[in-house]
Amino acid sequence: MSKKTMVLGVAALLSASIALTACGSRTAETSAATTKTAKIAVIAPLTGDLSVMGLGIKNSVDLAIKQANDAKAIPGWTLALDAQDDTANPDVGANAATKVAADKSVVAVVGTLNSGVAQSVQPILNTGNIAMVSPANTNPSLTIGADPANPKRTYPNYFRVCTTDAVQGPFAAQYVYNTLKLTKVAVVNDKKPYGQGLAEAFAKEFTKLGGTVVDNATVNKDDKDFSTVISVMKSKSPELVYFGTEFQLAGPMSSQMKAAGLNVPLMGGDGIYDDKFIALAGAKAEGDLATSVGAPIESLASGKSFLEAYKAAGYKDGYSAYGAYAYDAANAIIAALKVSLPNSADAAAARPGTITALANVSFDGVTGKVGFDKYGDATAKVLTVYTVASGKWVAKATDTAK
Amino acid sequence: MSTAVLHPETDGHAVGREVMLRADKVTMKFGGLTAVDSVDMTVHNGEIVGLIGPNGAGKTTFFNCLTGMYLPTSGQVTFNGSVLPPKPREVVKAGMARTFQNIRLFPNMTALENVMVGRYCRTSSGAFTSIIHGPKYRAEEIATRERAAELLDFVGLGGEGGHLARNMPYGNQRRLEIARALATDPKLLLLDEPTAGMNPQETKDAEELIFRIRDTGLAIVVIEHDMKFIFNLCDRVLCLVRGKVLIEGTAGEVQSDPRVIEAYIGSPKTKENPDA
Amino acid sequence: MTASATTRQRAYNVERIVGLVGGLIFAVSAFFPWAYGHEALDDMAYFGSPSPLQWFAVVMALALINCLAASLLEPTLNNSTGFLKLLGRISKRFGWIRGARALAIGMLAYAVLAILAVALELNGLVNLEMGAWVALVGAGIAFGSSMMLPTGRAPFLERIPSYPVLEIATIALLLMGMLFASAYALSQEDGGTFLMVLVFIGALAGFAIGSGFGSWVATAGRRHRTVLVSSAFLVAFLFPFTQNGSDANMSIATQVLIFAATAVGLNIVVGLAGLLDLGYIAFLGAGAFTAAVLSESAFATINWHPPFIVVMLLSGCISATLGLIIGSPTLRVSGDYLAIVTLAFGEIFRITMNNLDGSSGPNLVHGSSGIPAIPNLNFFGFDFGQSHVVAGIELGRFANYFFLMLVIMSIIILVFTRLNHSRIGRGWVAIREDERAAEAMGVNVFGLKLLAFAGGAFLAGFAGAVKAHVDVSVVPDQYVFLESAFLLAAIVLGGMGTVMGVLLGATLLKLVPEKLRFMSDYRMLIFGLLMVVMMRFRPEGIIPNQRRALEFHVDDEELVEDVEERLPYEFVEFEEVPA
Amino acid sequence: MTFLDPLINGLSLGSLYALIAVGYTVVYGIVQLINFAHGEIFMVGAFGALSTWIVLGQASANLSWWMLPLMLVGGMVVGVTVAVLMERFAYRPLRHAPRLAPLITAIGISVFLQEFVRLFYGAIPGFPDAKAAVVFPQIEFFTGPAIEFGGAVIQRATFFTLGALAVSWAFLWFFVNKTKIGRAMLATSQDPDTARLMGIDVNRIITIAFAVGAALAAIAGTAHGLRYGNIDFKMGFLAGLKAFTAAVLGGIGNINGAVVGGLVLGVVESLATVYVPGQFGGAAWKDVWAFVLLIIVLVFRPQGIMGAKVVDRA
Repeated sequence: MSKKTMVLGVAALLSASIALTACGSRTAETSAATTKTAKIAVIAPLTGDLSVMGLGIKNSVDLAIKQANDAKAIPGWTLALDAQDDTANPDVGANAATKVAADKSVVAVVGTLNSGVAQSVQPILNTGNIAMVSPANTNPSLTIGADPANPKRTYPNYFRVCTTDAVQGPFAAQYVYNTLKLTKVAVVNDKKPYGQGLAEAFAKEFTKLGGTVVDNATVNKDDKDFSTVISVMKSKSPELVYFGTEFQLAGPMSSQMKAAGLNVPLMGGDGIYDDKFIALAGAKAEGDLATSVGAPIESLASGKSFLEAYKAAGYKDGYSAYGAYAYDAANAIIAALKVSLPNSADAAAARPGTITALANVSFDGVTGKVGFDKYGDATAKVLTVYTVASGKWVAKATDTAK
Repeated sequence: MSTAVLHPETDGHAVGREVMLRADKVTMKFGGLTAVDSVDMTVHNGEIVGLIGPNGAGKTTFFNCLTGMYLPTSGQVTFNGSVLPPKPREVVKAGMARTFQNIRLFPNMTALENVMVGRYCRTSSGAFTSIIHGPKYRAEEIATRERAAELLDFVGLGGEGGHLARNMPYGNQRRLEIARALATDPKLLLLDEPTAGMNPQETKDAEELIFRIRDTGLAIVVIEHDMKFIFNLCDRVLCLVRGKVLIEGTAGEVQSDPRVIEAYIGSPKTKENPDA
Repeated sequence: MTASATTRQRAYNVERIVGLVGGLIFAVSAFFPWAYGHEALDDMAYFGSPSPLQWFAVVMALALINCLAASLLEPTLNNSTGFLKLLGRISKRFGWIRGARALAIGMLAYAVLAILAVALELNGLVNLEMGAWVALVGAGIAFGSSMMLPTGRAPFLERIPSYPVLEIATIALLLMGMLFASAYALSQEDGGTFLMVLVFIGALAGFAIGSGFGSWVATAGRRHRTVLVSSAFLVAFLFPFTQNGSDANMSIATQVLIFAATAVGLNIVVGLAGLLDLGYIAFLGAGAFTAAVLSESAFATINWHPPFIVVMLLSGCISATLGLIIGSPTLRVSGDYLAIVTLAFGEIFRITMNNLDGSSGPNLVHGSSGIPAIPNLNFFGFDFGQSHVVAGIELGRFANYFFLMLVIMSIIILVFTRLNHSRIGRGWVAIREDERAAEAMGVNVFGLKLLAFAGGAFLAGFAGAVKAHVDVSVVPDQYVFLESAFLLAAIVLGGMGTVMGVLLGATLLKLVPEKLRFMSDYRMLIFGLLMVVMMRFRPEGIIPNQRRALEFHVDDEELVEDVEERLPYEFVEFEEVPA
Repeated sequence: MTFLDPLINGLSLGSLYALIAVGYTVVYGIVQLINFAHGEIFMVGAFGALSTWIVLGQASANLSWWMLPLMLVGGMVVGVTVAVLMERFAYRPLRHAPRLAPLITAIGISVFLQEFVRLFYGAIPGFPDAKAAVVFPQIEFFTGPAIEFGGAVIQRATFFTLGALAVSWAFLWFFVNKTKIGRAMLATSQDPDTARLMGIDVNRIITIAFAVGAALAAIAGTAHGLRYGNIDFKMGFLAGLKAFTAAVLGGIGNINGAVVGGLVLGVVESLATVYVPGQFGGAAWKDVWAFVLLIIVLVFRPQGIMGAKVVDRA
């Protein structure tokens, strides 16, 4: 009896289901494509410790793509985002790059965050003729090769919109020596490619200008306790501490310095130019300094509109330290695609053309003028010094690096 | 079974009453406790020596000193005229093998494999020949397996080779441990309470097995609590009390000595610390 | 027959029939649409035209129906005569109910997964079509009824007489099936589809094991070991040809092989010698750094570029030397202490590599930037960086390295299995089981432990040398503690002391995160939980060495009986010596 | 800079190690288990203290000194709860399994707890996202300007850390030697089987050992937050490893040993940073020296500085 009811029920449900289905047959699938799709891939850490920055990059690229699609920047083509997670790990990055290279609709890549991952990704994308524009790699050797005295471009597909350590470090040194008139500094780095490169470039320029580096120290990136390093520095009474690192270490370093009675400003590169630095450094961060690439975002019209658009898009995560660069990188690619895509049959065919076109890109981006030199480095050498005042980063001086 | 089973490379009985093992004033201290106090002992070829004494008398500790598991605090052990290094492996190589008071087989190996492990020190094929299955590996592997099977047969475990050691009856585990010790081609066998926990029939079988081993020319030192067993078996008996030799003599002499009886009955029960 | 017995008999028959109906419903549901949109999974929006995933559902349902029908008909068959009786007697050897259970569990997981995937991918349960719900109901009925059935006897299929041709053919067919299954699973871009394919394969495997077919295959595999091994390698060799010239999966496959090769090396230390090494990744790193420093990269710091064979051997030797150094404390420390010592060594390696940058130490590896731009290998004019067309199929860069790793892998497997079955392997077992007894029986405990460390490290160094070229750059941060933990996890998950287990573990650990990007943020969380759960319920891993399994299950008498009954491969065969 | 500066820095760091190391040692003394996940209890404890402040003090930005005891209690409650759950559900079923099993379980728990905090801490309404370092409230009295004392600079947080260690040590001494439970713990550590026969509930004693260790780790977590101004989900790994080193250095199983070992390790690290000359000096190599010290101690004096309860660990 009950079984009968059940069977009836099932039958009723099934027939209802048939009636409701918008069904066709599997073979009859024809949708005349009016626009072709080209993808811009993002390779960045979307999960893990560095996901804050990776997601900022992804969202900013997404924003650039959406704006381009809305403006119908490239007639006949729709752009799409293909976000790949590299978990800040070179192996995973290489897999992501291989996957991207195998996808015929990808024309260019924005990435990576880490120079270490870039080293694995560069050659794979180069083999696939895919342009790669990094918003954040600062290791000079990625563009000019192993020997700085004898620069040689290793991978022609590689570009970056950020400046390298070789530009930013000396800029900071000049500011400290010439403008602040300080002659004794202590230099610290965190043994990561970014921080170490920056600190070394700073120290070299500072000594060249005539200043004295009273102490040259390193810390480990997992360290929490800098007290002993601070004690050593304090005994040599520097007038400023230059710390090549990111905000995760610089914030605590600043607060510990002041707690230990070393009341001099801490200075760093664009890695510490983040609100999180001020939060971690606490109330005593007043007067700490950072350099960052480009003029202050708010001072440029393009920068302001980026900030507004980002806010309006309602992303869950902030644009973070490299969002603006990523936005510029994506726009550089889009500018190149305007040249390369219209003449190509499909996305894959446009790959080599995109690389050529990228080399000639030039426009006013969020972080300043965007363009590349013959090695793929950003031509923009405008940098800004910021200082912490009343719990906020305030622009102090904008200048062109020499 | 013939001597050839146990001593493939030598022929016939050992001759005369040559001294095989000599322990000379062996003393073992653990912190403040003197577990073995200047014990002298000699074992001759083809002899069965018994070691008795109440719990905590230091018998097992003494064994451990003999077999290189402990480095004696003072005194020395000579075996066939040379001083033994305090390394069990070297001691085994020199020709002394032992069993344990609380059976220490390799529980998850089969009986056959257990005995094959005993052949380890008498074989020498290394990693390379094992990997390429070189001629040496093949020859040794076959020889090892055959010899292990023979020894299993000898101790009466002929058809049991495929059983896991941990799944064997207690008596068989004791036999297996003896077979494993024999696989090292010893000249002297040290048995630590070989009949502990056995019923009378099993004890009798063990006794018979030990005689058969002795008959192949091996010298044997045996620790036991079962007096009847010891006095049946041994040519000479040492009685240890509180780390010291109380008396040494033939089975008859020791048996009738009143001090031995007193030591057993009068001694306080302390927990023996076998091989910590 | 008593009344109660009759009722019980009848009751079970009812459950069988209900289960059959459940299977039928499940099969039929495949012909109805499961999802409203075309984007979900592999497009299940059609009526009367199942997608591949839906066809898989049909296959599972048919297998389930077969199981239940056979068990239902069996008494009748046995009571009849002639051919039918023969069928009945064959049927009796199968564990139909166990197989049915595995299938039913698989079906339920399949349906639930499909519903979740559709709901996630199309945003909301609204997008599910009736077919999916029907499938869930069918699977639920099948699951419920099969759980209520008694398990019945264990299958004893392996005891039927052997037909060599049949066995060899089955092995070959099975492996070919695996090849296509893996190629198919890998070609799934969609995480949900990939998972469902995995569940499908898992359910079929469960069915095979439960019904007794699995142990028949295992026995056949043991009888024809050479066939099994060589066809397995053949299949692995053919894998790149199934990829249609795409390198995307080959990149993952190559990394899986490198990872697995290292893990097999570690398995010598952990699985065979029973020592715990938590710094093992340092050996892979040492190999990679050696190869990088000696490569023709512009960043290499040593101006000597020997041929790759020499580099590889050198990498192996340097790793082995490190292994000896790390292994030397084993003379004095053991157990947990050793684990800590190895962990500390691993950290020392990483920090040292970071410091060899010219400022905190001699400039050997450029510190944390490592050595990039390592050129591709070139064997006698064969450039590993170039694509080659073989039999009309393009084989890309990673396919080249895949073949190279396959060769290295076979060497490593040979070393592993042969050592395991030698005097040395027995020595390791003895040390694992009772170190003091082993020492007292003349086993060179310290020497064997060192051999395990050095041997394992040598193999890892080998793999590292190739890894340097595959990855193009070598950076110290690739060789952190977490990677050592992953290696260990591959062994724990896959199986201690077996090659197959490690291969499975390595594949799962490397492949699943690649395919399931949508949950990659939870990857580590799941990893941690998995370790805890495995240790609690199956510490010996999925495909364990039987002896290892025995060691982990001190009180499991059933397992002992099982092992003794048919001594597994890792034991020395025992044949009775005629008296 | 006087010699005192690095010494005080080292003692301050070392007292953190010591507080964590006691947890390793207490548990090890009783069950011979190296609870690898103990470092994560330190981390969880710190987050517990932070949560307490967020709930009670954040709205009013309350940084008065009396917030600290509340935070300590909060941290301890969270730490102890996690530790007890961990013991009950992960370790207890494995008590008779081969040693590899609990060790791998510990690694699993460690990864799980880190990821759990990273992923879900920020999901609680009102709590900050824990994917990167989180700012820890700077309780006024304990984080004010450093105190100059005879040429040396002593941070206020150092006083708190050292004071917490001293108080905890005294409490532990009293607890182990003077209370019934403490004596039961001693008995269990000597011989669990006999202890059981004597009517001691061994499971309960083990749970208490985990709880005591977790409470001290939570104190250390709070002290860490005060001293460094921030906490993050990864802080337990390295701290746990160092603390374990400290426990082994002092002699694992020996409470006094853990304290001495922690202080020694902290001072060694600090002095190595300052006094090891040339390229191999400085903070870049200090961890290497710490680990080398561990290996040397394990190889040549496995029982540690103060002597371990169990020497031969197979």
